Amino acid sequence: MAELTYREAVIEGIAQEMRRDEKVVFLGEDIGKAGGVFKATVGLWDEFGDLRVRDTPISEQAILGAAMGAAMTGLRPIAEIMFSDFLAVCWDIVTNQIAKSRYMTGGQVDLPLVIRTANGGGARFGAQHSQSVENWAMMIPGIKVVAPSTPADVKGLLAAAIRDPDPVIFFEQKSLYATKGEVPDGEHVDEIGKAKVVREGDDVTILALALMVPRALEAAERLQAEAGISASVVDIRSLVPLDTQTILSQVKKTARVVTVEENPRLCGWGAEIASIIAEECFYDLDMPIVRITTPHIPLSSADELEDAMIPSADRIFETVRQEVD
Amino acid sequence: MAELTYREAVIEGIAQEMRRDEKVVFLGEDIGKAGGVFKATVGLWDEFGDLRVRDTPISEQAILGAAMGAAMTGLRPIAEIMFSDFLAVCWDIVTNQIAKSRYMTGGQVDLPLVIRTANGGGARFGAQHSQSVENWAMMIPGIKVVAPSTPADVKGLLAAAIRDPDPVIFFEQKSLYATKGEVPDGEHVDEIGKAKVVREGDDVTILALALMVPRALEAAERLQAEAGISASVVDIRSLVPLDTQTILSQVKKTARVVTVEENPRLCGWGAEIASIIAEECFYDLDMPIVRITTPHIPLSSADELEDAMIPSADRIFETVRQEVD
Amino acid sequence: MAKKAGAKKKAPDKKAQLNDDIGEENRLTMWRLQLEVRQVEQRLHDLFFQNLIKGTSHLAIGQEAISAGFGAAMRPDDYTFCTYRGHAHTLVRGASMTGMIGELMGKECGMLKGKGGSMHLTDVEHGAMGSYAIIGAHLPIAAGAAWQAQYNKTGQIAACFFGDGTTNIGAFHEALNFAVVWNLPVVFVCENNLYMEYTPISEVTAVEHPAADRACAYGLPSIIVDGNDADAVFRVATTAFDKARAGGGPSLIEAKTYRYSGHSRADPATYRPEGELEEWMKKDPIPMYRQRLLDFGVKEDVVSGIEEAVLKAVDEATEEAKASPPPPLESAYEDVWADGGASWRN
Amino acid sequence: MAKKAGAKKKAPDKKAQLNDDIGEENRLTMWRLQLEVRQVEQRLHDLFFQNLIKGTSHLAIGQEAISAGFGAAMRPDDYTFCTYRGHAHTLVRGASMTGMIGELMGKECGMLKGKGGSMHLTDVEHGAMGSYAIIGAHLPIAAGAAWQAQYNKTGQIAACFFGDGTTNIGAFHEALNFAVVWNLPVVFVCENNLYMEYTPISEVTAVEHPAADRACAYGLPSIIVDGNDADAVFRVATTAFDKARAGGGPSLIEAKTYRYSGHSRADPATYRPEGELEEWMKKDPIPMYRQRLLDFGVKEDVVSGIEEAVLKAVDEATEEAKASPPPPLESAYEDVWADGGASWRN
Ligand SMILES: Cc1ncc(C[n+]2csc(CCOP(=O)(O)OP(=O)(O)O)c2C)c(N)n1
Ligand SMILES: Cc1ncc(C[n+]2csc(CCOP(=O)(O)OP(=O)(O)O)c2C)c(N)n1
Ligand SMILES: [Mg+2]
Ligand SMILES: [Mg+2]
Repeated sequence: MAELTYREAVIEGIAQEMRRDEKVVFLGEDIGKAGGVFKATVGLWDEFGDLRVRDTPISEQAILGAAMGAAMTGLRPIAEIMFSDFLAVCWDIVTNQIAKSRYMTGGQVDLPLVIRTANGGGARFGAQHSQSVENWAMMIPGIKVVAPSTPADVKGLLAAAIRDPDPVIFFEQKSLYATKGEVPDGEHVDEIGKAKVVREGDDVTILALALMVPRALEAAERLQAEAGISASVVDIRSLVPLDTQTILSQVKKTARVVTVEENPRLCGWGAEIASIIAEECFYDLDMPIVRITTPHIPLSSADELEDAMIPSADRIFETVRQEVD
Repeated sequence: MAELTYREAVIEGIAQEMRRDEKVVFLGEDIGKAGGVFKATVGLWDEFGDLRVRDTPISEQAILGAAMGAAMTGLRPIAEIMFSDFLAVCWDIVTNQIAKSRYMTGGQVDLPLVIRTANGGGARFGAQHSQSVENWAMMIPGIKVVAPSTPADVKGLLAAAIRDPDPVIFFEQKSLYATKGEVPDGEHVDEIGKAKVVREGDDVTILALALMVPRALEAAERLQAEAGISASVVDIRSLVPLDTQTILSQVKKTARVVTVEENPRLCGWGAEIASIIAEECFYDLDMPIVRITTPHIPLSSADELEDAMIPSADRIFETVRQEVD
Repeated sequence: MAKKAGAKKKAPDKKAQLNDDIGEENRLTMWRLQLEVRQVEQRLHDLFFQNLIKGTSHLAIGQEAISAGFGAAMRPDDYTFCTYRGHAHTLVRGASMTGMIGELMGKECGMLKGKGGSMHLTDVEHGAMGSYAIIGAHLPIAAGAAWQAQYNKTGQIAACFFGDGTTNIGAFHEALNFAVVWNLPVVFVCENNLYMEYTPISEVTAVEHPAADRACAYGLPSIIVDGNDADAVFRVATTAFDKARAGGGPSLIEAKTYRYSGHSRADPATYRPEGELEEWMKKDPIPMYRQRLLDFGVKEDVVSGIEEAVLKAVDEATEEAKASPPPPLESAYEDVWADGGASWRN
Repeated sequence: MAKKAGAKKKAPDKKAQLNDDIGEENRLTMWRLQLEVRQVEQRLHDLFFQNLIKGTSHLAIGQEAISAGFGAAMRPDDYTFCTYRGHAHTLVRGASMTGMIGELMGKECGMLKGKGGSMHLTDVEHGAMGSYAIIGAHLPIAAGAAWQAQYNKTGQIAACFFGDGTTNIGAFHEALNFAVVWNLPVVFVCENNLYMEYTPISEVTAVEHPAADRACAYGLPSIIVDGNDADAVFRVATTAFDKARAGGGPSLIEAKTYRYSGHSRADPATYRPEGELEEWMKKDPIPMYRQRLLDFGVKEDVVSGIEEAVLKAVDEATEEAKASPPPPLESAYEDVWADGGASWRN
């Protein structure tokens, strides 16, 4: 096991797959010579060269269109969209083209491609560079949606995404890039579609994703220590496919559930999961399903305001303590 | 009261407001001389002329960008995006620009504009021209979202949207264009943010929007006649602002609730409303919250396949009967 | 490369001979392809009026010389990307008529199993990589297929067809710049039929030739070709394909043409100035090409033999499609994912 | 209109005089504006290193002659649209320095109340209609503001500033075509500083002059100006504004320049070839303009008086901004809607 940062794990995941498979190619803005604006692609251009790691113009529709055309004809492209907010400028290619083409053609085309993108807030970048848009992706039939919270998951799930025969949007939380964690040595490939119970508990289940996972864990420790509440924490890891088995079994066990999501409130993934629970585990529940979300408001740039919006460990702690009482 | 079609109500709503206010201008593809591909703008160019009803190139980013710039500087533009699927090609202007600019500027800019668009399935147009994307819009903080089910609501809510000081996306269901209904004579302006109880019942509340409203009503009649189940039907009409008062009071009254939505399953508006109910009315419920949705699959073009996907009166009837039992 | 070709010529040019650079075999192929497109589309038109086809469809009647000329110049392993007005481009690659007619009728035998319909015709086996119904999207996608060919050094090219109206959308610009910067073997073909849906292209475009006058923005030569003359199209196609295969990068070609029917089946095309259709009917590519073959000395019975064979094939395909059942309902739950299913949860 | 202006001139051109077509008043204004931009940005830079500013910011040090030249040529009621690299364009319209510095510090006195930050500076009262942080978006938005001016016959123009990298995104193309077709009074200004973020523009662009070589695609003349010479910029701006106000439609102008710092504060700019920065430092617009004023006979104490006044203003603004409290938490729930609130339900 080596200790890597989240950003180093991105590099390792890509490099591992590019070494293994010549069909894996990588394109995006400033990803090559410059190593990416988040330094999450440093060294790839040096190792794999101009033909496999390609800098592009500022043309997101061309980036994803090219990735799609290449995937349809036999390559396995990884495309970077620098900030997830920019998915809006190429949303047609994602939602109308990539997500639908296999189905519309009666299964004729394969689309093995990965869209990597820096998601989420916390960097004081303001409303156009801080959004959590994993719910945008979850809402579209035909794309898989992955969002890791640890370096090990980054490497393993990114490798799995690259090997996946279907299109995957891979959300990297930009505030996590500098965080560190143990990553298995050697080839590491995880499985998409499996949630992870990262803390076992009896009284309440906290469902979290990406940046919300460490915050939920911190809250869970405090709940135990300060309020004697024993919380399960589930790292959802993948929104599509969704591991409802793991989620529902925790919910049944604890009879109480709180979701913690960074995307703004309306039609977030928490709503989807809450609605599944309300339909399928209704009689197992002891308490209303509580959602903790970023409020339905664009994000501010000032530290205090941004911090007040994105769910914090404090807010999770307070909310759970109050509700579980 | 005159009987109008849904499409005629669009024309009347726009014409009423353009007559009243010189600042109202209208732009889009083929909306002018040709009267629109759904014939929902016939006659406006003749009455208001080239300067107020403007045909555009196939440039959706330019259409919405121009609408935004004009709104910021004093006009009240109505922009047509021909099919709601095409919102994907101008999604940046909707979500990153129009929705966020008032907030990001600390309230400095007004954005009184309306985006009209033909939404939904039933016309055998295939997956890129049939989507229900009202959940895409609901998910973005900073835009109001309206979707009428009757000609009277089309006229009244469209007029209200045009007068509204905030950006509104106005979803017209394309399969409803030919339907007819009574529309009040003279000036007719409704209020955005009010749901309507279109059928009172005691046993279960069916929450529906747009095309799902007539289907829910048909199902409710059959539930009464064939199963003795008395169903309330609520036409939600506006997703943002959401009339939770009306919705929750019906749910409390009937203790059972079913949502019927045309958008595909994951992160649909039904999920949001279900999660609100599961949090706020949990102890009032006698039964799990049931969602009826288009499955999480792109839409097919063949009649039989398309009809099997979009919730029908039959499916609503069967589901409610089974669940309420 | 034809640069700003002048007025249309009715007769083949003086030096042209049956067995010149194009040759008899290619000409008979183009004759057959033009007929296939025309006959299938007329059949589709009839089937609509019998209410056997639902939804929408966009005919290219009048524009057949473009698909035929490019189609005949392509290698079997080349890629075609086209639009909702894509029956023609899909057919000329050798796609099944039954699969096409069946698809529009929403039958199980449809080439997309009834899931795509008229606007999404695709036949990957024949290199027809899809019909795209959102304006502009397929230009960068075609560039991506060309990237694969370049990366794997396969010598394939991607041909990408679109309308005049498409030149005003952002994806057009991104794709052209991208393809030039990466020097990709992709040939962009604008079929300028003078209209977007109902609005004349001249009313919404800053330049006279929507594609050719934009070539300068990408450092490409301006190329205009008579889109009603299959031979002229074939020549311009061959030149562009050769250049692309030789590593010379992309081309942008504007083919001047006209559609005889409305934009889609809902459109009676009342917006056209009087006499415009009639003028263009005089330049109908099909009788013109027929006459050319006869002038070249091809026997009448060869020419009409192809006509009859095509008609027979269309008749047979129609009957096959009619006889096919609708797709089974379970099929709606297939092929969202590579595993064949549609499940988003466990 | 300067067409493909040749090499940069250090000295004013022979016929130029202090009171020529530009005149002393405008020149002193441009001197002040250039200094304001330079001083404020240097201050922002310092405040970052004191950790008083979080987030990101994009300086235009080296590019000041462009904002100053255009700013001085604008009418008070004209509109400016710019990018995340927008301190300059916002300041030259007369926006408050305190509001700007405070905004970057996330203070209550910020011009956006701490909600937008460096990338979204806006001062509607002064015609600064916003800084846009998604590449390309503001070009069509600027066209929309120009449409308002045209519709209401106000004689206003919209000036829209963006970088070289922006010329490769779809919205650029849509906005240019749209503005020409509608003949809108909007002036598009590409500040070509040779780089997108870290990638040289020449590596990702099909033509040499990313904006000027695209003008042909919209039937517009190709215009290149020395973006380090405020006088040259002023002249080209005046010509374009006059044309737009007279109903002559849009212009596209490419201003050649260079940014001295990295793309954003995170960027040490190691990707630059050695000596490039040094070459451009020789053409620094500020000492060059200072010398020009002296050559024209403006007194040293007038020139330095302006320098001192600007520095004093920046100092005062800095202190004011430091003294301002952070925005109250409740303010996060304000101004989503016109009613001042953020409620999505009743
Ligand atoms: C992004 C987008 N905008 C609008 C449409 C609606 N639409 C379909 S075809 C068409 C006209 C296209 O004109 P052109 O490119 O000239 O092709 P043609 O139909 O003439 O072959 C339009 C506007 C669309 N499909 N996609
Ligand atoms: C759609 C989009 N893609 C990418 C980015 C990230 N980005 C921000 S600035 C920039 C470079 C812009 O270069 P240029 O237009 O030359 O402007 P400059 O920064 O040089 O002033 C990029 C790629 C963005 N903000 N928006
Ligand atoms: Mg056309
Ligand atoms: Mg630049």
